[in-house]
Amino acid sequence: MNLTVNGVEREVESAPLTPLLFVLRDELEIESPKAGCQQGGCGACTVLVDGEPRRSCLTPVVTVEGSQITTVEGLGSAESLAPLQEAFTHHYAAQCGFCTTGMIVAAHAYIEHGGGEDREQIQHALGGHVCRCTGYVKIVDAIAAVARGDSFDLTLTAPSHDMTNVGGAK
Amino acid sequence: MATHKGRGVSAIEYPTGMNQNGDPSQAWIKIKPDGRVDVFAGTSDIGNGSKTIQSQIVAETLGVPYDWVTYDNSNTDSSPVCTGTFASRATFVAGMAVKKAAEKARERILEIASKELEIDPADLDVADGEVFAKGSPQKKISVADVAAAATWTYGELITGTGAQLKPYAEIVDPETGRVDLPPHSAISYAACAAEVEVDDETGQVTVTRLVSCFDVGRAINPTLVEGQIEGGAVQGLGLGVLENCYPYYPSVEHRGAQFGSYLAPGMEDLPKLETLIIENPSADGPYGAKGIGEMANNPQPPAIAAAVYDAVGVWVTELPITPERVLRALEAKAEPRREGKLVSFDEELSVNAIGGGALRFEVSA
Amino acid sequence: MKAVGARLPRYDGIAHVTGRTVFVDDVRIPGTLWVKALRSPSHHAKITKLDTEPAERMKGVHAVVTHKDVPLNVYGHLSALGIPGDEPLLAEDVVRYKGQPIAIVAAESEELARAAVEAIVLSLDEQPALFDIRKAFDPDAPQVHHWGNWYPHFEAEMDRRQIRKGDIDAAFDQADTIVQGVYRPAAIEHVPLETQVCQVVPEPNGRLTIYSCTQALYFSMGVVAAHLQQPLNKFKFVGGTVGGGFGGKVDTATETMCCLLALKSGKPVKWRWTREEEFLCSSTRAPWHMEIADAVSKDGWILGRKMLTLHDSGAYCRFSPYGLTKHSFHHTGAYTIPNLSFDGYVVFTNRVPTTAMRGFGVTSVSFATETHLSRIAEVLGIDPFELRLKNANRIGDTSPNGVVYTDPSTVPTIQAIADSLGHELPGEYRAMTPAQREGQWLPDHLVSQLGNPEEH
Amino acid sequence: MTAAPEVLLPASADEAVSLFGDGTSVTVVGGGTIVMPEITYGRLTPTKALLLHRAGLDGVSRSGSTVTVGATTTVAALVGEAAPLGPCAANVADLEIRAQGTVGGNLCAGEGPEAPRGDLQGALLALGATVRSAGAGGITTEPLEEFLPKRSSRLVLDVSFEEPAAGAFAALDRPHAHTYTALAVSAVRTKEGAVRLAATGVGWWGTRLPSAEALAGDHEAAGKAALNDVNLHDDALASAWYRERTLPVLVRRALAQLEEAS
Repeated sequence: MNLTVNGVEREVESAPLTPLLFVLRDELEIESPKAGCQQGGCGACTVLVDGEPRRSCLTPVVTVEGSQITTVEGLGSAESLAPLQEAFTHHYAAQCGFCTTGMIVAAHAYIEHGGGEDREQIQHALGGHVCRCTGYVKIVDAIAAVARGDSFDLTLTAPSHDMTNVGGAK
Repeated sequence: MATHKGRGVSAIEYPTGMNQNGDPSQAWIKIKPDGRVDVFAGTSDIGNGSKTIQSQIVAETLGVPYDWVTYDNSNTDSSPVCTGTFASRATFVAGMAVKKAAEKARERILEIASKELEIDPADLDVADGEVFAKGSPQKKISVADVAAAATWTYGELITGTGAQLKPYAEIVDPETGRVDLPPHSAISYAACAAEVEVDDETGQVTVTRLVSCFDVGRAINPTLVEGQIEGGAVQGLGLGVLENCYPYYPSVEHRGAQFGSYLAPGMEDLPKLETLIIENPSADGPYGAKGIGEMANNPQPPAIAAAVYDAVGVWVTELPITPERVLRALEAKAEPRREGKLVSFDEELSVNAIGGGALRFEVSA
Repeated sequence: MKAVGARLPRYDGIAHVTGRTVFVDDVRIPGTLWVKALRSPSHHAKITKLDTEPAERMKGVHAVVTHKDVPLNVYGHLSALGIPGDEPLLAEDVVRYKGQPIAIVAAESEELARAAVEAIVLSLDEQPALFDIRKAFDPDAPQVHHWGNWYPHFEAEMDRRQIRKGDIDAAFDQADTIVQGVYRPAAIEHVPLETQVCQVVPEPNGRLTIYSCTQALYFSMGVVAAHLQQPLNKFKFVGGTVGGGFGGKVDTATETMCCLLALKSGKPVKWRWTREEEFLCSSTRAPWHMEIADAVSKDGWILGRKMLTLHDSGAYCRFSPYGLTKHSFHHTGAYTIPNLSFDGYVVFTNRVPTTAMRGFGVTSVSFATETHLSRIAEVLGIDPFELRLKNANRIGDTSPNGVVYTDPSTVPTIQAIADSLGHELPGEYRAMTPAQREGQWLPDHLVSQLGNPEEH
Repeated sequence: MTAAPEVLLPASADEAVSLFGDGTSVTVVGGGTIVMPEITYGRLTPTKALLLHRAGLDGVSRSGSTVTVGATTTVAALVGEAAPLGPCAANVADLEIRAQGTVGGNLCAGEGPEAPRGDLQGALLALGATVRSAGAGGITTEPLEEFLPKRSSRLVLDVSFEEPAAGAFAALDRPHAHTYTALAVSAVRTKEGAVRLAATGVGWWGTRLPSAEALAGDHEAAGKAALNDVNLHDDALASAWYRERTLPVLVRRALAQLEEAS
């Protein structure tokens, strides 16, 4: 089976019914989609399939054969942040960070589909994504800022040479 | 069908640090040859932002830019004791430990700068990565050069260690609960107003607005403080109207094991949140800070309960205030029992009537 | 520039938004075995048979661990605070809640580990279960804990937490009105987006590297070291980056068992709880039952408070005695009440043990006492802001256990909320500050409780 | 380790029907929203999985006033439809789940572990929909009421209904985007002027409310009568007591909406 993940064609060997989530995480070692519930209930595993947000835990990999899969790694990098990544940073929209990648991917689809800065529309579009830390306010702030086309001064940065993580820098 | 609006208020307090104290946190710092700073602490960042807060405290104390600080809490081999990230202690207690460590390192920086500048350390200050003479800031040396001198000239490693421990407050009289020492490190305060709409036919309570005011002592990072308060408010909303492990408590039947049936608040439940911060510094906290992470979900449930009463005239005193509980209360329309000077709201729940007489909770009217 | 008080960017912000933050589940260790637990299907039962051999015989199953493999199976997490241990790491002859771990397995895949759990033979003799804390004191209530149905080991071996202050009977005699109510907040889940997860690697030098989502690295290391009866240098806890905690990840729910399996199998192991395990088997915030009777004067002073609290601890005590004590210390809320009588019990039931959660011990009492205050305002016909300001704690007042308040902010926070709502306060309340009481704010009944703020 | 299931990937409706056969030991995967968690959690170990994403069973077509909805049409694709179907579809879960879950899955959704599933069943019952399905005995077409009890052994091909003169949908407020609806009522006025009512959340699948329909002119009476048509239950979302109080309210609200729309 072939998948195109973040623009790169990858051959995968996982069984056809394997959830896309585990193909990405365990076979391709793309770890930004998180196994938050494996019930389709939290949105931490959301990725883009041909530009549409999908719960990767509910998606048998065989059903997306030939599709373009995009994870947050495909939107931008630490060296070159996508506008939503800048906005989430600027607005402190991430606390523990576990829901963040799914949020950003879903927000990306919202913006790409012409979503505006109306808070209720944003809340409706991302209504299935659970965040337990932030109370959502700053997440909505960040998405609205991108919808408005705000630009962000990120010259003031935290040390980027070291990202303390479980097990050290990646 | 009618939708009724109501408003309620509450005011609360909460201790910072473990109750009765006795919970140490420690940190150590080393300075690299170019003045960059490595902080080692054992405080887990659970999203609360303790990596950021503690790095800010170190930057402030040492007088170096924030992005000079590298913070490592990744393992117990390199980091010293931290009792943990709970009890609102990551800023207050653990933050104090890194501050003390930074103060020690700062002393060493000034001592070495003193040798280089030939000025008494007491007459030196440090800011923005430079050590300078108080009153004549043109006499200066960068922290980078101080660190280089320590390494290459004096053969020294600039370090600092810090530990914070408030002694355990013993309960000296278990009959009265009296303690021999203050059992808290600091107390934080908050007040809250909730506005709700209640559908009197379905019992549905919609929280439309939560206004919170917190005394945070000192906001080390105001945006992170707001994040704690906003996150807490939405958890308070969950406590108030949504979440319940046992929908038929005390029965254990029908526990939800899915996000579809355990109602953690979602984005569409979000009321209008307004956050006010006041700063009444704590004498014991780093730069006056108190810890408010935990209490952030405490004031909403009682404010919501009062707002529901204001809206439809019934007190729902079991949480969460589910549509069913509102409807049951509306059906019962219970008036408190008045007898002499006693006004008793909740007879039927009282353990007076149960417990086989083992517990007595008597109120003389 | 100043670092304190500045809206500096999150230290981990860029890593979070680029997906580069490494959580425990993201650590890749080749050859890792999957862990699953055999959990009690019963709320309360005697274990009459436990045969793990069928699981051990399965190809690809590398270790099965029961209580017999644990050097110290019962260890009190708060033994340092004088709270003895009651909860076995793995059940011995009895299970006291549905979901209690009985045996754990490590196998080459998640599916195989699940099959191995199913292969274990377990026979139970069902026992009557107790779920209602209000019935725990009944003479005919089933006994659900070897200590009895409520925690008996407070200081001086008291079976309850008591607070006594002032002259409670006099306060109730003097009262114009006595307002009584009952408050019952629910158990809720922590719901961190990252479920409990742990990986343990047995190192060639005999140490164990433990990738842990604990909120408390050293605390959890102490717990593991105690169960394994090993010194701390045997362990390296790696973590510090946690996908949400809220109190539930202080429990150290996975680390010790993973260490035992790693030692027995000689291989790295990984245990990631499913969301269902997180919902059904992880500890919760406690349900509480709180009864309050307040003696109040008709002009809105709270003269005295009697309170009875039952704390639903679930099957074991975990941190509950600590939580109840904290609860008792704060049962006057942000107010000064000079005459107090508080009794609180930690009550055992056959539900999942309850534990610390955001606001531990106090969330409950804040709900109860604040809702009660709103009721008092209604009964007396007094503005709820004014009632609160009048009784607000002030510098020099004393707490339930006699500690002097030095910097209370109850007054300014309430005033700020009134302002933001456009709620007009009378001049005397607008002018109020937290300063030491005098004049109309120092009625006779508050004189004897005053302390000296300079001494603290 | 159990062997990986045999995966069947039909490229046409005919092929799907033939691969499904009489349905014995075939697990149908439409959008995956219901089946995949069951597999992940080890409660369902399919021997044969029939995946329909390439079977060409999706799409909404109209012929005169007859609307036909293919089995793998997503719930999202129905959001723009007239009431009750459109608002009912919009009320299902969240945006992403609606874009993945299918009509066929929603009709075949059985007893959920914690609450009833199949929110669309109510709207389609009110619309008097018929279901074309395959399985033992070949392809059959029957009213949805008759189909529901046998849904676990059939492969849905499509569902058809006549466009109503008016429709309405009333549900309990959903406090969270993931909950199944605790209770919802769909109402339809047919072109012939008849009123049809159905509910979800009042039993383990969608239920017609004939007693309420008979009294549709009197909203209050219809609401009360609806209780005669249902078997209420306690579940994780709501108690039977609460459903008993609110079913009449929702029937009344749906009928009022219907009156306005007519």
